Amino acid sequence: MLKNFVGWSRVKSPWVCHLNTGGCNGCDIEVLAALMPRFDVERFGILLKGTPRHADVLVCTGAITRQMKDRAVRIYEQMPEPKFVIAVGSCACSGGVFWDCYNVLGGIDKAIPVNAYVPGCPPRPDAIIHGVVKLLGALDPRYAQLLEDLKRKGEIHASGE
Amino acid sequence: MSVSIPIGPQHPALKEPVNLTVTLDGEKIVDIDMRLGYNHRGIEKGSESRNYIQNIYLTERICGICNVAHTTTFCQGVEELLGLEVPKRGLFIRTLLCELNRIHSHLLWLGVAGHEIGFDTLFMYSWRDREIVMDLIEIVSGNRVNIAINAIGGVRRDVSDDMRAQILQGISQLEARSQYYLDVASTEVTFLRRTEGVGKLPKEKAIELCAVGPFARASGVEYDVRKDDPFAAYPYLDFKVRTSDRCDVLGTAIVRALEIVESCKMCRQVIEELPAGEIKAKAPRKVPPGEVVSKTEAPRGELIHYIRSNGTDRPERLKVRAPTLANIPSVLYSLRGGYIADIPIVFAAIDPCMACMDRVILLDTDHGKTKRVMTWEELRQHGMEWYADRKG
Amino acid sequence: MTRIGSMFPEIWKHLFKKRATVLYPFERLNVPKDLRGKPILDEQKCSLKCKGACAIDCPAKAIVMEKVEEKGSRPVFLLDRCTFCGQCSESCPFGAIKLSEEFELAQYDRKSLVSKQW
Amino acid sequence: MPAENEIQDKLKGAFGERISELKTTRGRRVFVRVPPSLVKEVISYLKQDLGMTHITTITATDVGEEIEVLYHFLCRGVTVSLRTSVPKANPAIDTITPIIPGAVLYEREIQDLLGLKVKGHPDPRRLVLPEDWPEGVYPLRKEYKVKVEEG
Repeated sequence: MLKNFVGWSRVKSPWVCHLNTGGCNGCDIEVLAALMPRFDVERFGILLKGTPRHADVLVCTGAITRQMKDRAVRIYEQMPEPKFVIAVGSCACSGGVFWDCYNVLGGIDKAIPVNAYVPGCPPRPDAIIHGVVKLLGALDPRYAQLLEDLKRKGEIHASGE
Repeated sequence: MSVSIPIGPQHPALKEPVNLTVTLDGEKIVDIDMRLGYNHRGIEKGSESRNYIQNIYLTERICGICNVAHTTTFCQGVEELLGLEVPKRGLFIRTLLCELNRIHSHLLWLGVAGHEIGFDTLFMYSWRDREIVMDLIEIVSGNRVNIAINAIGGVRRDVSDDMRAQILQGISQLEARSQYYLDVASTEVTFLRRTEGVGKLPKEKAIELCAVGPFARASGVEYDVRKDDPFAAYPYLDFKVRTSDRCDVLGTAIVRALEIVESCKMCRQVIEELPAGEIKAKAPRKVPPGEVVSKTEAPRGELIHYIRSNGTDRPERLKVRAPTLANIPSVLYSLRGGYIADIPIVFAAIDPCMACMDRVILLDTDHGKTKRVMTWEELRQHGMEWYADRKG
Repeated sequence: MTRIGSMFPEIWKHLFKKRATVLYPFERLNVPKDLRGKPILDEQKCSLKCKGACAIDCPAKAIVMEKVEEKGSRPVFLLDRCTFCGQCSESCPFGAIKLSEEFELAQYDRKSLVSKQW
Repeated sequence: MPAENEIQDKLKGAFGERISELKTTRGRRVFVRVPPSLVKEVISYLKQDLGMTHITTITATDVGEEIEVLYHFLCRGVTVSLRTSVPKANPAIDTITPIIPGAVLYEREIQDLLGLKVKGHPDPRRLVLPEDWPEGVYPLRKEYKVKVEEG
C-alpha cells in the first residue's frame, strides 16, 4: 500500500531541478516562464528546486560542452533514484545549431540517459508543459489518458509521430 | 584564516554555469576567482565553416536574451561589406524589434534581481507583465525568444496594420507598468535595503576597467552606442541616455527601469513614423573581401562584431565581444569587500549573460599571499581522507 | 522617500481581477497566425530536381535528402536538430516547405522525431 | 567627418611614416597599421593626447604565416583599430595592461585560442578552454580541423 502511495505522490508532485549545460539560455528563460503566473506549472505540483538532491526530474537545456560534461554526470548521480531527465530545446536534444563546434559534444544523451525530448528553439512554455505531462504519462496511465482524450478533442494537435 | 568556497556551475541564483571561487574572511569577501568556459561552444571556429546565411542563425544563438542585437550587428556588418543600401522601412522594423527586445530583457532582469534578493512578488509580477511584450514579439517575429527577423539586406517579415494597432495597445499597457516598476524600484524598502550601497563601483574605476551598458551608466559613465555611434534607425529617433550617479546596484535598477520607459517611447515613435516601401534589398551570396567593425547597443551594453571576408561565401574571421565580458572586471572589483550574502545580487547587477561571455577570467591582483584553490578531484579526495581518518 | 509594502495595493487590487493563468492542457493559448512551428513539405510543389537547396542553407543540418526511385531526392526533417528558423521555406525555389503552427512535439526518443512526410 | 580627420592628422603628425595604412572606411572608423615594437607607444599617445579611455576588444586572426592582432579603441566616439602582425614562428607581444587595465581579459583570450604569448601578463592562466584540452592545440588557428562524429 505504501509503495503506490509513494509512487502516486511522486507523480503528483515531481520536483524539478534546472541544469544549463552550455546553451544560449533561450530555453532557460522559457523554462522559467513556464513557472511564472501565466503558465504556472505549480498546478501540476512542479516546484523548481535549487539542488539536484531534492529533485525527481532534471530539466536540461543547452548542448553539452566538453567542460560541462563531467559536472552534468556528477549532478545526475546526486539525484535520488527514481530520476528522469527531460532535454528541453534542440541544443539539448541533439546539439542543434552548434553541431560541429569543437567544444560541443552534442545532445544531453552524450552524457546522461534522457527520458523525454522537447524539440524547439526555444520550445514555447506550453510545449515544455506538454513534454512534462507526456513524461508523467509514462509513469501514470491517467496522465496518458488525459493527453489522449485532449488530442481526440483536437485541443492538442500533437502529431509528431 | 581565509576559507575558499567554490560556488559551483549549478547554482539556484545563477541560471547559467559559472564557477566562482570566493575567498572569505568570516563574512567579508577578500578575493574572488571566476572560472568560466562552461558555455564556450567554439562559435567563432564554427562560423568559419558556415556561409553568411547560416551564420545569421549561429550568431543569433550566442545569447538567447539579446539575440536580435547579435543578428543586427552581424547583418549590419555584412551589409557594409557589400555596400548594400537597406530600405528605410527595414531599418525601422529592425529598430522596433531591438527596442522590444530591450524591454523584455530589462523586465526579465528586474524579476531575476527581485528573485535573487528573495523579493518574489516583484519576480512574479514583472514576469507576468513581460508576457505582454513576449506576445508582441511573437506576433511580429513568429517566435517568443529567438527573433529570426534580420536578414542580410533588411528584414524578413513585415509589420501589418493590425500588428501596429496591437503593438501600440501593448506599449501603452507596458508604459503604465514600467512607470509602476520604476516607482517600486525606487521606494520599496525591501528592495532598497538589499541594493542600496551594495556593490560600489566609483565612476573612475568604471572608466578604467572599461565597463559598458546600464552597469556603467549607473556609475555616471555617459556611453551609449545608440547615441555615440547611431546605427539602424536611431538617428531618426529622439531619446535620452539615462544615467544615475548612485554607483551601486540600486543605480542599475533605476537606470534599467528608466530605460524601459525610454524604449516604450521609442517603440511608439517607430510605429507612428513607419515609412512605407520595401523591407529587404536583394543580397548576393558571395561577399567581396574586406573587414568591418560593427557595433550596436545590446540590452547589456556595447556589442561588437569584427567580420573579415575573403570573397567566398564564408567569412574568414568572425570575432564577437559581448557586453558581459567587458563588465566582469568591474563586477569583480565591486564584489570585493562585500558580504557573501550579496554575491547573487551584485553579480546579477551586470545582468550576466554567460552564454554571451563564453570567454573570461578575473583580474586577480593577488596581494602576494598564496591561496591554493582545490580542483574537484582534490576536494573529493580531501573529503574522503578527512572522513576516513575521522571514522578510523 | 521610502515606503514599506508599496506592492500591497497592487496585490490587493489583483484579488478581484481575472486570473492571469492559462490552464494549459485544458485551455489553449491563442497561437498567432504565422508562428514558426513544425516544417510541412508539400509534395506536389517539391520538384525533386533542386538537389537540396533547403538542405544547403539549413543552419543546423536538420534536413536530409532521401532518394525517391532515382527521380531525385526529397527532404526529410530531423526535428531534434531543427531550430524552426524558417530558412528552408525561404531558400526553397519552389516554395514547397511551409512552417505550420504545430509546436507540441515532445517525444520519448529521438528516432520518432524524424518527420518523413512522404 | 571632422573627428576622424582630426585623429588621423594628429596620428600622422606624431608618428609620421612609422605608421602606415591610415584609412577611414566609414564614419567613426579609423584603421592604422603599426609595427609591434611601437604598439605601447601609440597606445599611450592615444590615451594621453586623444582622450582614449575605453578598449572595446582585441581581435587576433591567423592569416597564413602571420597572426594579425587588431586593438579596437574608442576615442571621442571614433573606433580606432590599431593593426599589428606577429610572425607565427614565435608569436609574442607585450601586454598593454599597465596602460589599460581593462584589456587583461582580451589578452588572455587570444593567448588561449591562438597561442599568442603575451609577455608580462599579470595572470596568464588558461581562459576558456576546458581543463582536459591538450596543451599547444590552438583551435582558432587555420590548421586546426574540427573532427565531427555524426551524432
